[in-house]
Amino acid sequence: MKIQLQNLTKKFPNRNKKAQGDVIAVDHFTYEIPDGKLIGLLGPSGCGKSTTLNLICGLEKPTEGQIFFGDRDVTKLPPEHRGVGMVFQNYALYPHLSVKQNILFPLENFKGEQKLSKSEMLERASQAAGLVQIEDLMDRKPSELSGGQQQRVAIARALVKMPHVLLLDEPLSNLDARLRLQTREEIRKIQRATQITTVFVTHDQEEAMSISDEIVVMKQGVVQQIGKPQEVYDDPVNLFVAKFLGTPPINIFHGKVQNGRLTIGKAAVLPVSGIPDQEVWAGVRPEGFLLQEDGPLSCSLNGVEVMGRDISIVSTHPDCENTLIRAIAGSENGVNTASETVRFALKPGKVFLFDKNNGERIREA
Amino acid sequence: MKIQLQNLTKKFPNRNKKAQGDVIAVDHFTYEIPDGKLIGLLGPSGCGKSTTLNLICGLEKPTEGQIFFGDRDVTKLPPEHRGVGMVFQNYALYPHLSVKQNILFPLENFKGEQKLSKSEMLERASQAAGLVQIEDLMDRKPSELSGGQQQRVAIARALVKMPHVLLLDEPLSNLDARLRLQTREEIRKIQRATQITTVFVTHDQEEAMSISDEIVVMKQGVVQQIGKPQEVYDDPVNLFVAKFLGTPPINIFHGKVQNGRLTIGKAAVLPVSGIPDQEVWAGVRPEGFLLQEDGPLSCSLNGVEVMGRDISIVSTHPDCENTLIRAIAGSENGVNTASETVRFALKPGKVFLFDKNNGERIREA
Amino acid sequence: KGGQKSFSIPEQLDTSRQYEITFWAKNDTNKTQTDIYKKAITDFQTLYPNITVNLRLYTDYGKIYNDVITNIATDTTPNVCITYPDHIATYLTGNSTVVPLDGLITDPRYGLGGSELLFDSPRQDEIIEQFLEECSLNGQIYALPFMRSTESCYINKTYVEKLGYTLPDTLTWDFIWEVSEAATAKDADGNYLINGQSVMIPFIYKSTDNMMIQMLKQKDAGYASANGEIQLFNDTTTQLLYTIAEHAKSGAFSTFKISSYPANFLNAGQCIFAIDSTAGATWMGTNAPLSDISEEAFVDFETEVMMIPQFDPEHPRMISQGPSVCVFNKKDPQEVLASWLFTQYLLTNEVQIAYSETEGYVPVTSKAQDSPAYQDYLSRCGEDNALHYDVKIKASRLLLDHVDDTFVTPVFNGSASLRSASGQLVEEVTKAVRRKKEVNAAFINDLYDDVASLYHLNESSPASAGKADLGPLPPTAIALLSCLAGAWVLILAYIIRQAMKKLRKT
Amino acid sequence: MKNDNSFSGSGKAWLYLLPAFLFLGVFMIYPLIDVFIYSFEEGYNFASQTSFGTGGYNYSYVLHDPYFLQAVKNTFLLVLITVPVSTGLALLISVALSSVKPLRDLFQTIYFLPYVTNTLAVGLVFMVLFKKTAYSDGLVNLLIHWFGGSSVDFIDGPYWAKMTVLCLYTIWVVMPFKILILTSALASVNQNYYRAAQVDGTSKLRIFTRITLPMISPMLFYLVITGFIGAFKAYSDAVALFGTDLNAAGMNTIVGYVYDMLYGSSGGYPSYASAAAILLFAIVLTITCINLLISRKHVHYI
Amino acid sequence: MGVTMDYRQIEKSEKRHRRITHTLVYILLIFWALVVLFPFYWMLLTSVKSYGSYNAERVPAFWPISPTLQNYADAFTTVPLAGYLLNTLIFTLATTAIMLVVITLAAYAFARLSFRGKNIAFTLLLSLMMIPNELVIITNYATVTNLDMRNTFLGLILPSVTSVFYIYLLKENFELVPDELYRAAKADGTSDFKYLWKVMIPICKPTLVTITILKMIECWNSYVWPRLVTDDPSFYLVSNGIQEIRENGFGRENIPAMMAAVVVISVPLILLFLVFRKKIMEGVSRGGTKG
Ligand SMILES: Nc1ncnc2c1ncn2[C@@H]1O[C@H](COP(=O)(O)OP(=O)(O)OP(=O)(O)O)[C@@H](O)[C@H]1O
Ligand SMILES: Nc1ncnc2c1ncn2[C@@H]1O[C@H](COP(=O)(O)OP(=O)(O)OP(=O)(O)O)[C@@H](O)[C@H]1O
Ligand SMILES: [Mg+2]
Ligand SMILES: [Mg+2]
Repeated sequence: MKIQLQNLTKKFPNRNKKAQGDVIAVDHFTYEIPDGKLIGLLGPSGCGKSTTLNLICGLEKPTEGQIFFGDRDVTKLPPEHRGVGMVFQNYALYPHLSVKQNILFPLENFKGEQKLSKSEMLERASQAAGLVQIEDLMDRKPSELSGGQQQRVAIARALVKMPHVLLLDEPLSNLDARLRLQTREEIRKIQRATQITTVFVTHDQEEAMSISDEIVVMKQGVVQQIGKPQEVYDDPVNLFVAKFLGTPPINIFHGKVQNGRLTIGKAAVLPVSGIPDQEVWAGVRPEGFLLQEDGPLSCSLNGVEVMGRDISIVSTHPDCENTLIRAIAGSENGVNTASETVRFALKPGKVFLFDKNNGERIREA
Repeated sequence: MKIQLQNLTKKFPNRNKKAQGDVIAVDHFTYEIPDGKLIGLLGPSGCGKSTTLNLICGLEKPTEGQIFFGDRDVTKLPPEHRGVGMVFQNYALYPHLSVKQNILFPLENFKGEQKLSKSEMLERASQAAGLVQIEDLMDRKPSELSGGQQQRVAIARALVKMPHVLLLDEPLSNLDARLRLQTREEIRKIQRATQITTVFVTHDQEEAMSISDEIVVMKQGVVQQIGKPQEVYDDPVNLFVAKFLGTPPINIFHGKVQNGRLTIGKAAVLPVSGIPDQEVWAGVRPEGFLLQEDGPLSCSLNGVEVMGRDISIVSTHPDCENTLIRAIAGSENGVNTASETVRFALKPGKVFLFDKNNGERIREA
Repeated sequence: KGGQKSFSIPEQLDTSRQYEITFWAKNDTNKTQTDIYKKAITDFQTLYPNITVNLRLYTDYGKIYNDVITNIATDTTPNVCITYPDHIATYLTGNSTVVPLDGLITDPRYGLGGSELLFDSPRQDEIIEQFLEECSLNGQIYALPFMRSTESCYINKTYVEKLGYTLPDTLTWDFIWEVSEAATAKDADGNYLINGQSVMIPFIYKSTDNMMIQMLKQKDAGYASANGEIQLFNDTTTQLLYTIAEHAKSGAFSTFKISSYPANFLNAGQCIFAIDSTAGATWMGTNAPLSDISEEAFVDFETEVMMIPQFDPEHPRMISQGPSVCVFNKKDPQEVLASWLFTQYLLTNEVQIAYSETEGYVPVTSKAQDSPAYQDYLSRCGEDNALHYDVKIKASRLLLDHVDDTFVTPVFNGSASLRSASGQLVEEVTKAVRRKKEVNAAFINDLYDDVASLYHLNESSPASAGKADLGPLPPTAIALLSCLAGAWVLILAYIIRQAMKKLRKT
Repeated sequence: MKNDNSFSGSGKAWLYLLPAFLFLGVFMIYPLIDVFIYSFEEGYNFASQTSFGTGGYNYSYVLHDPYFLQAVKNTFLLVLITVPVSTGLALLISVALSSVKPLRDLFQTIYFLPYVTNTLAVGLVFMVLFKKTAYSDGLVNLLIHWFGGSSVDFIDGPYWAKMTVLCLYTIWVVMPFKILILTSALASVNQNYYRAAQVDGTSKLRIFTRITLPMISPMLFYLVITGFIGAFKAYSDAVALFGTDLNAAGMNTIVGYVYDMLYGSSGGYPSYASAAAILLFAIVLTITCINLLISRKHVHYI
Repeated sequence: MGVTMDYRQIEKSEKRHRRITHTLVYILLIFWALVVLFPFYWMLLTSVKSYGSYNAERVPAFWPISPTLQNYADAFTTVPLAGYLLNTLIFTLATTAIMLVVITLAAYAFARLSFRGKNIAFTLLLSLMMIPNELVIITNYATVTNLDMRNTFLGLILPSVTSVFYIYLLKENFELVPDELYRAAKADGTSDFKYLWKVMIPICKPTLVTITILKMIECWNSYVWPRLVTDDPSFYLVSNGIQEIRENGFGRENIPAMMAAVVVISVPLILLFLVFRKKIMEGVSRGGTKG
């Protein structure tokens, strides 16, 4: 089922004595979520992701705007009739029910033709429990589970009823890498197989990018960019999106375009075409640095961090916004940690220029 | 302050009707946490990480074993006298207090010489709030915060009192990448500056490895390996540790050692020395694959995933335990996605052999 | 076993020390009674500045009794209290609770009319003998009478005559029943012929205790012996109950407990014969100074006050009732002496006359009765409808004239219960016919059993009587006990099972 | 850091309990012991403070006394009728109350009013409403007439009529407390669970039975236990309606029986009163124990 | 899942459903409101009737024919009601304050601390609820007398400063506070007492306010005990006043005067309730914690 959000806005009354006006949690969000796709919702903490999910599932009433499921306006439909499944950021497991009862709970709500026999229910429940590997915990109460286990129960509970629309609010935040990967792939697999339209909130951009069909980047309630993950990564529309995606984050330099060249400090680091002379923000992805003995960008070396398969070269530069510049290189690259400076060349496709005033992207002609 | 754990064991009564015996959440954990270090506690969901923290801070009484802070046995000391700071996995903010009051709360507990004046307290609180960027939210109640904002308040609350021992249970799980990185660096900085002995639970091995002085890998309550992060990554003691560390995870092949060579399927992929002929598990790190037109290991290519700065080559092999083999290469590497197979050579330092029976590491002579 | 030591009077009232004494009094029908108590206290305190009297008012003798009982156990009894002789009998079961007054009364200096008194108290022979007699138990005097009254019948003479009867000199039961029956005739609309109203209860008795007691006395039938043997349940009683039932059935008779104050009905023209205490006389009649009902409801009629109905008009019998005062024992004899002085003060003419003028009460001393002030009061009968309200003064006269025809019931520990029981018989029978139940021998039998056990008449004095053989447990009790036992067996079984489970687990 | 192991655990807890136990000890337990002793002293007399022996005669007497048995029967009936009815009704009203917004405050205030007033006064009003006099049948009978019934004397009439009034009055009196407790219990249920259940498509009824009820079960259970105990201790309600002579009215309760025995004429029968009281204590204790055992299964603490 | 859903239909039936339940709910609420209010109306009505017209009323009237405020005037003049009110205020405030401390400590011990014999102690405590007041009052009277506390505020107050009912109620509420907060507070270095004071009490404030008000009302209306231990009018409470007014007027039960007194005495309580209603009804918010 495709979901249309039209001008969706949600305001909360403010409490902050100093600030005034409402907290605008979601601000005129318009977007058509294609049928059967998995959408990743990304953004910094407090940008309105959970609120958006709450609006879609009907737990919050929008201050403005409409929501359509398919062609039908569901803006005023109470949540229990929307047929959505949801994993809450805080799990919201029923504390008085065992894990099994928690998972069975949505199934027991089915009415009419949908109604399942007891054994079918159990079957479905244990299947869902299997997906997230909690078969051993079926008789425990939520309070006797670890954080990750609780989260897995919440996922099983959302999946078990095979909803029309699946909303996942940071469903994997408490899982370890392996389980996270596994679960995320299970979710992806189920989603692909059942074509349930899914919205997946995560702060982990790698996660978002690897499983989403499209990602939506939000900031303070306002959508910044929507697109295929790699497109957004490779072609951010503004400084915020560029900064937001990528770990380690993009490195931002004070730069100048002078005579068709980007200069950082005194060094002309990259030729750019079709951009009038002006001050700019220059963003360089960590993998945009090439270790080069005679590279134009000279930074003072702080150290090298090893991160499993890669090394991260940590350095500083007076014109860099980031306190530390991180450049990623394969761990086979040797860096002389004794030396004081390190010199880089920049890969053109990994460098983006942004307007100094509003942070909008400046594209080469 | 150094912390000594001696034979620390915690059992919970079991609820599972089928299984019997207690749940052993922590099993004879002995370890001396060096003074002023930051220790990362890693392990799959439910392995006993939170329980270990609870034992250290005194919220749970150990079933067995002892805990020393410095030279003092604190096993029976109630938590409020241990002088620890803790961030809970579920935040545990006081719902009736505003953010500011939540952060001030631990300071108000100070007695005697430690006691602070009102203005000092406010100073400290706003400093702590600044670290996690929640200055704007000081007057809100926890229920009016997003998940990530709540988590940040919890961190501020733990840091504000400058405890002797800092315990952090997945403190960053709900933060976006940028904030996560920032906060983790702030924590690291504070820890370095104040030399507070810190235990940091995280499921994110990258996080653990990048900020920990030492990491502890646990499995079902039992410690598997303790050591410097890179050492553990580069030299896992068993299959579990090897599998647990690294994203994407290590790729495990059914292998054989024959005549000093490791063979996978029919192909002899790597020379090994000093290992008697036997069946083994061969683990290859994703970055251990070298794209080579004539490499010995031939896999059927499934696709290529782009993950920002890297590409991940997804393939399958009949002798591989993992459903999918993931090999990581720089995104500058071109892969012919039209071709059906892809051939790899293996980097020797990235391949580990394990006993087929118990998963213990088999080392070359 | 309780016994009362006789009290030895101190040589001299110690005026150097302050004494505080508590006086528990009852004010029943009239606000001015409170003022009279208060005035008496102020006057007394001016005479004896070192004695302070704390007044505590009750509206119910029963409450005083309950509180005294409670306070006997904690040794915090009041010093002086208004009471019924019945109650004193119970107080006496305690050790040295109530001071026997014989010694005090006769003491030449502080006794009645004693030389050291600062006020004019009556001599012993100036107290009406019968009244003082009522206050003696086992040969000793334990109280002084304070006021006396009796019952009288307040009659709507107009209606009696309208029905074609003339009042005899002395009322008889037969006459009352007959007139009452006659008054129950109704017209076609269901209104009573006699008053044209929808309500008419020709005969209402306020205190059914007294009704039964007086009827029995008039018939010379058994009620109780002096030593506490109960004779209430006899054939005469049964006979009387049958009569009462018969008239209750026709609607000719009702009681206060079932209907309401007789005065309200009488004044509204809804009752012809209202029998109530003379102490309630100010409420009775067309011109009653006190009334529960509003002006509009009053009906004009001629009110007659007569002696209660008799079986033998030649030898009328009526009850004597009214509060007495007793003194409680204290450690300090001086305190007791102070209490005694105050008690005596209540018998002075001022107090006696003032109080008796509030209602149809009669002073208990001849000194007061014969005093010019009181005689003047009596003689001005009907001068106004307030202080000299004729019905009230007539009611007082009734007792003054018939002191010799009064009687009191024997007093023993439990006599109060017996009184209640005799009233209860009348109430129950009346209620039963209203509920259309048959009043027959079986009913009466059950009634006697019920009432006897209700008032514990079978074991009037638990301290002296031993255990009775109670026979086998009734089935309900057995059911109750076995339920309890069964429940505990189950609970214990459950707990043990739980414990076993836990044991097995570890 | 100061180590004060010695002061943790039991010691501290008992310190917290000390004031309560002190007061309870002096004003509840000590009198109870007193009563217990009385109950075995045969024929104890308050005034003289003497008895004629010790033994079980008091119990035997009380168990033989038809008025006691009547009181037991009345009390049981009262408990069995009023506790479930009032708790159920209070639950219904509280749920209704929390499901509406407009006028909620007004209703809440109104419902609490009975708690504030003197029960004696309200008892009188009830009596006026139900009593049949020579003049009028009373308001309730008027209503019964309207619906075509014939009038009943509720105050002096047949047993069931009196019991009905007593039950109605008792329910009326206990409702405000129950509504108060239940509405605040309902309000304190974490909204998150409702949200989760709603998203799961749960019907209102099921949310009520599966989420709300278990969540408020501790409070509900509190009301049941205290309701039982309260109803077993009923006395003043009956007095307000039927006057002090409850035995005669056949409407006595166990506590009323105890009270009458204590203060009855002839100096009271404290030993019988004590025996009856101890029996009452045993009955209520039993029922509370059963309640507690049941609650272990059905009450959910979070 | 291929179930087509007609949202318009659902929305419509939902709306109708809601309207029906709303109507039913309001009918129920109004019905009960009437049941509750009627006796009050009756009380007010009676209180403005004169003694005579009340007694003359054969068939109860639903409307005052000639209302009078005389009864209210009487309430203040026939007995020193103002003085009684002051006594009652002192008694009520003191009793409630002490009780709050005592029961909070006890409830906390039962709800949060673990100690040997807790279950037994609690069952014992519960069983104390079963002792009817009528039973212990005589012994208590003896105790208070022996302590020489008759006619003192102490004697009035002390026996009612504990209430098992409220300990139980509070304990149940304390137990609803999530365990995590206790753990967090402990880790923050908070002592048990401080946790009780700074976390438990604020979170359970609605219950505490409820208990306070219930207890105040109880004290305000308490009658049997105050009457027993005081025979000095300078210690009388308003309930004694009601009784006096009821009996004083004409010796017989002066119901209208008594009703007026009851109304006068109830007004402070009703005001109290109105002022604190919001606080009482405030739900315990447990926002900040998961699960
Ligand atoms: N109160 C309890 N009763 C029974 N079992 C418990 C209880 N608390 C924890 N456990 C179990 O103990 C084990 C360890 O729990 P713990 O919370 O320490 O895990 P963890 O390592 O923190 O996991 P996560 O990363 O998912 O939070 C788990 O299997 C959990 O289910
Ligand atoms: N009930 C509320 N009252 C006031 N403000 C609120 C309320 N709920 C949320 N907010 C604010 O609205 C904004 C958006 O909140 P939301 O929960 O949607 O964030 P989020 O994107 O889910 O963040 P996170 O990743 O930290 O969970 C935040 O600034 C939050 O503080
Ligand atoms: Mg969120
Ligand atoms: Mg955990």
